[in-house]
Amino acid sequence: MAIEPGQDASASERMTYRAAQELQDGNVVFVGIGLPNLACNLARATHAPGLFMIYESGAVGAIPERLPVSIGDPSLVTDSLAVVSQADIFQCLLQRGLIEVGFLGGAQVDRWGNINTTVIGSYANPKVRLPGSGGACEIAVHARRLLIIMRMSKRTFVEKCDFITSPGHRMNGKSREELGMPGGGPTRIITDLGVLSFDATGEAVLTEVYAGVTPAQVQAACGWPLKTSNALTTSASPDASVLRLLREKLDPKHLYL
Amino acid sequence: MAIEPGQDASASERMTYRAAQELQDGNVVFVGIGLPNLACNLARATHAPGLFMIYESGAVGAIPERLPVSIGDPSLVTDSLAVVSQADIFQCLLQRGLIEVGFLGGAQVDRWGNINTTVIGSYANPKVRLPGSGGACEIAVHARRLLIIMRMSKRTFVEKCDFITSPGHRMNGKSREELGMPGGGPTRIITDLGVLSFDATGEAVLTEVYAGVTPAQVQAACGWPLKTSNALTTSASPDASVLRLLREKLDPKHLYL
Amino acid sequence: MNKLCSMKEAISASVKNGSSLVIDGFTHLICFAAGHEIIRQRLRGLTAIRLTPDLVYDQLIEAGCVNKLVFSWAGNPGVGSLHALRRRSEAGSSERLELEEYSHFGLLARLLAGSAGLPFWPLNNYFGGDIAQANPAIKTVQCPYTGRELATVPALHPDVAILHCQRADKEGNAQVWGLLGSQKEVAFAAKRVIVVAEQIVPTELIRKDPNRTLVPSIIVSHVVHEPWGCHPSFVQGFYDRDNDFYVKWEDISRQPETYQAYLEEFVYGVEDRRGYLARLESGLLDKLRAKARMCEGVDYGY
Amino acid sequence: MNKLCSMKEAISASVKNGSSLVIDGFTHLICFAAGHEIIRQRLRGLTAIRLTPDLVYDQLIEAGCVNKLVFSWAGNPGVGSLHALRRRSEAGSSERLELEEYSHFGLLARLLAGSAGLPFWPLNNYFGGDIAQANPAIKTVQCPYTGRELATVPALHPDVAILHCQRADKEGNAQVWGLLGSQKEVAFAAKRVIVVAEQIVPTELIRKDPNRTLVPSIIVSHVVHEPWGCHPSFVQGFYDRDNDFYVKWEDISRQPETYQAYLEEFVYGVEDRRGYLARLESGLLDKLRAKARMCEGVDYGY
Repeated sequence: MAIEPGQDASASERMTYRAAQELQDGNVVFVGIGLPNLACNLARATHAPGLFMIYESGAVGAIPERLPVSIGDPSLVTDSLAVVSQADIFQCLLQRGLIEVGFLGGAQVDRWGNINTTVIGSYANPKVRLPGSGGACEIAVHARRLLIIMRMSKRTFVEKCDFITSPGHRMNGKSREELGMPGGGPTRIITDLGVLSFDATGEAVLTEVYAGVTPAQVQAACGWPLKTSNALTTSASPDASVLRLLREKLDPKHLYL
Repeated sequence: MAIEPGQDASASERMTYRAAQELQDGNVVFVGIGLPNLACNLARATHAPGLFMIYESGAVGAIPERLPVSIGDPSLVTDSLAVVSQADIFQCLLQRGLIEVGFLGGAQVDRWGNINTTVIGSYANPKVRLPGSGGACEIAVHARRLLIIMRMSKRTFVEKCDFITSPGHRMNGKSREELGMPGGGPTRIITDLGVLSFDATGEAVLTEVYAGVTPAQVQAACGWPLKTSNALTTSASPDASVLRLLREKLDPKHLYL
Repeated sequence: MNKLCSMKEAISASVKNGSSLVIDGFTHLICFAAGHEIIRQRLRGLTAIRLTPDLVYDQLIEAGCVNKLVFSWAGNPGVGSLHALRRRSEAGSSERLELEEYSHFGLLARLLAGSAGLPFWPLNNYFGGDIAQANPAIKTVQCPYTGRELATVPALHPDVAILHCQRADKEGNAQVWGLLGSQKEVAFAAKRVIVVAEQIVPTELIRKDPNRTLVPSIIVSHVVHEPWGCHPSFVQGFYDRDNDFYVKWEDISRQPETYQAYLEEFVYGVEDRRGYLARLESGLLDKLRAKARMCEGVDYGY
Repeated sequence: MNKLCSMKEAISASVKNGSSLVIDGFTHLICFAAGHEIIRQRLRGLTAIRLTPDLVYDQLIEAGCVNKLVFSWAGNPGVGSLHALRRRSEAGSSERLELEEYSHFGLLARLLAGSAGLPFWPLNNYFGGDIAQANPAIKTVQCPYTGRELATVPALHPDVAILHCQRADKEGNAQVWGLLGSQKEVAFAAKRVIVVAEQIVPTELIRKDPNRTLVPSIIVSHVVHEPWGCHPSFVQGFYDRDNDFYVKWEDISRQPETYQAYLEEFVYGVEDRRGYLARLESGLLDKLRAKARMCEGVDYGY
């Protein structure tokens, strides 16, 4: 499959590439399955070979040979630096403050970076029952910085989450600081249209769009009046070599791309 | 070394033998070093082959090939069923209530079975600084029954402990029940002169003496007016085969006997 | 004491109508064999507890065994939903399943408290979000040193825990490697423990590497030898996860009819695990069997 | 990142006058080499923390390095007393050592809290006895579910932890077997970790058996290769405890003169661990070297 330079990047590929740019060499990352895992592998294969990957299943310093299909994939165990109990993962690594970067997605996100993965509709009588928190709540509480990866639509970027599973910067009017929360909270929402950052009040601000995307298109996919940065930039897009790496080596079966 | 039947048993041998009688096959025992360890080995070699020995160092189901000189001896690790962290020992085994029998000694004991292994004299300005609790306090709190092994003298069996390291049945006027303590407390004090049990109020009562020992001799070695049972019996003494086992096999270097 | 018995015996002796139950495992070591036997024994009114109720818990729900689920993430990992669970927990469902919901850390903390013999466990969590609002069991305590409020959860003591391991002896000393999940915490928290093993080995082998022992025999009541007992889940060093099955499950479980047909064929329609394995597509087990990656032994000498 | 350096470098970069410090180990894996280097560097005002301060802590006290001891059992296990400690803690001693005293479970709980990132740890202990009376750091908290009062201890975060292990790679991924003591808790509780290893091995060997890794490199700042670094303590699979030395120590340490002479000869009088080993009676190390008792490897394949 020949790839033209800079052409052809799908939304997932752009999101994966952009997420990888947020990772620095040596960062200790709490990795989720899907695009976050791909972004980490891409970072490791390019600018951050020393990225240290931890999975909530207990794998520490994992270097999976195949693309794991779940966070409990056996390939995460074989050849990892350590495998520990989940009690150690949540207490000694996450609650102790050792996780520098967390990754989350969700069914809904609001302007404060609050995420819902629990229910659509009321909790007592839900329209859709979603999987629930898993480790997301504590990742959102404790990671020093949190990256959110989600495709944008009015259905997912909402004025108010039906349920706050994972807290962002401001919950029911209270800031992280007021609540005494240890982690730094979300720093980016990486979407298929562009990237949102957070201002000093903790509100999401559109700071980047992908080439060819207008702020109006982004607003049209967002359920609240979206703040837009005066210094809006164009998100870096993957070049041909990165696309080749992603498609041929990192996700050859197109599980997530 | 020829041994005459029933002859020649030293005080340590008598205490070890008598302590072993308190152990039933299959009991889960928290073992200390010295006579308790010997008593457990004797029980395993005679009537309680399935005695399950746990050491505060982390060895679970140990079957030491040599007489361990400390509770952290490497012979306790090799061939034990499990080796766990001390956190697991104190939380999952002791605090969870899985230890049926604990063993303790000390520098002082009082009529309620309170034990002092901390200081002689005042805590702030001690005449003798002793090692301290180690795990003794929590063993006394949590073991379902506690065996105390100590030689008797007015110096060691005292009206009031200088410091209560390990609580017995009644501390500063309060019972275990009033304090909400989980374990059963001391059931026997096995001494070189006889055996003390505990009455319903939690007070020590002389219930057994070794052959040839009179209650008056026991009282003379005790710092408080000692209750004596109406049904005083004679403690069983080791026979020749037991003495041979102890001297030739279980403690051939006479480390503790 | 030799505690070896069949899965049928272990389940009928341990699990009663109304029992609370954990079949543990985090992706790894999920004992489907135990779940299927519970379905066959038509047990009812169970409280099913696990951080990650997955396919086998969904099957227990579909089969009508479960009244209440205590959990923190319910899905088909990497694939989709648990459809029996959804059918019984969304608006309009007739027989609603009772849900008691935590995050992973919260439910794990309940097991930690249970395993440690404490009545509660503190955790620095649940600020601002809705999980603690939706679950009245989550309370707070004030740190006596810093004055800070911390979340708490109450100790959990399941009636029965079923733990799959790579190997155990007949007394129930169980060794596990690879992902450990919350197996140790579940074992010590529970009132009764069934150990299921891929291999039954002599006690001498257990004693050769005591640091690998996760569960000591003193807390185990039954030992079951059940090779391939986790399929379609996996056992490190024995067989891989059957990912194709997890993917196919989405279609099987979406409709009650195909779901029930599956249960008829693979659960009710067989006697035991051997019967289940015999119905799998031929060659599948060979395909899933692990390619060896032995580590070296270590020296316990002195 | 390659963190290998000499003990001299690791200590001088990590331990300052006034530091709080753990040289961990429960009988097993006590790094005497580190203690001796601290004495040679004439560090002062240390707070020395360990459940079981033993001979090397007593030597630190005798050498004047320690102002405060945080502990739960202070003795020469199976033999007798720690005489420097006694001389500085009994009535009439001129320079009194500050003591902060717990039971094992209490001090361990301080490390558990530290390692778990919690400000305190609850434990069901200290009813009725005098330990909590003598130590104002032990407080209580009320269980939000049962109303029961439980004891608490505050989190402990030592400035430096020194952990000896059987093997580590150059980045500090450390593997331990045999008695584990409180090494994991100490490592995660501390602000800075020095790993000392009998063997430095390739990272590939660590990765072959990831369940053996007790300390991950991300929390390690220095790695020291120090064979026989624990003598007279022991390292399972490498060398036995030198019990004769522990027995002889009673006489050496009872009098300040013989104690100081020992320190002159074996600590101040040598450059490093190699110098110490060279002064041991010839043939001793061979006598202590472990007789092999290898366990079998396990399969991490999938």
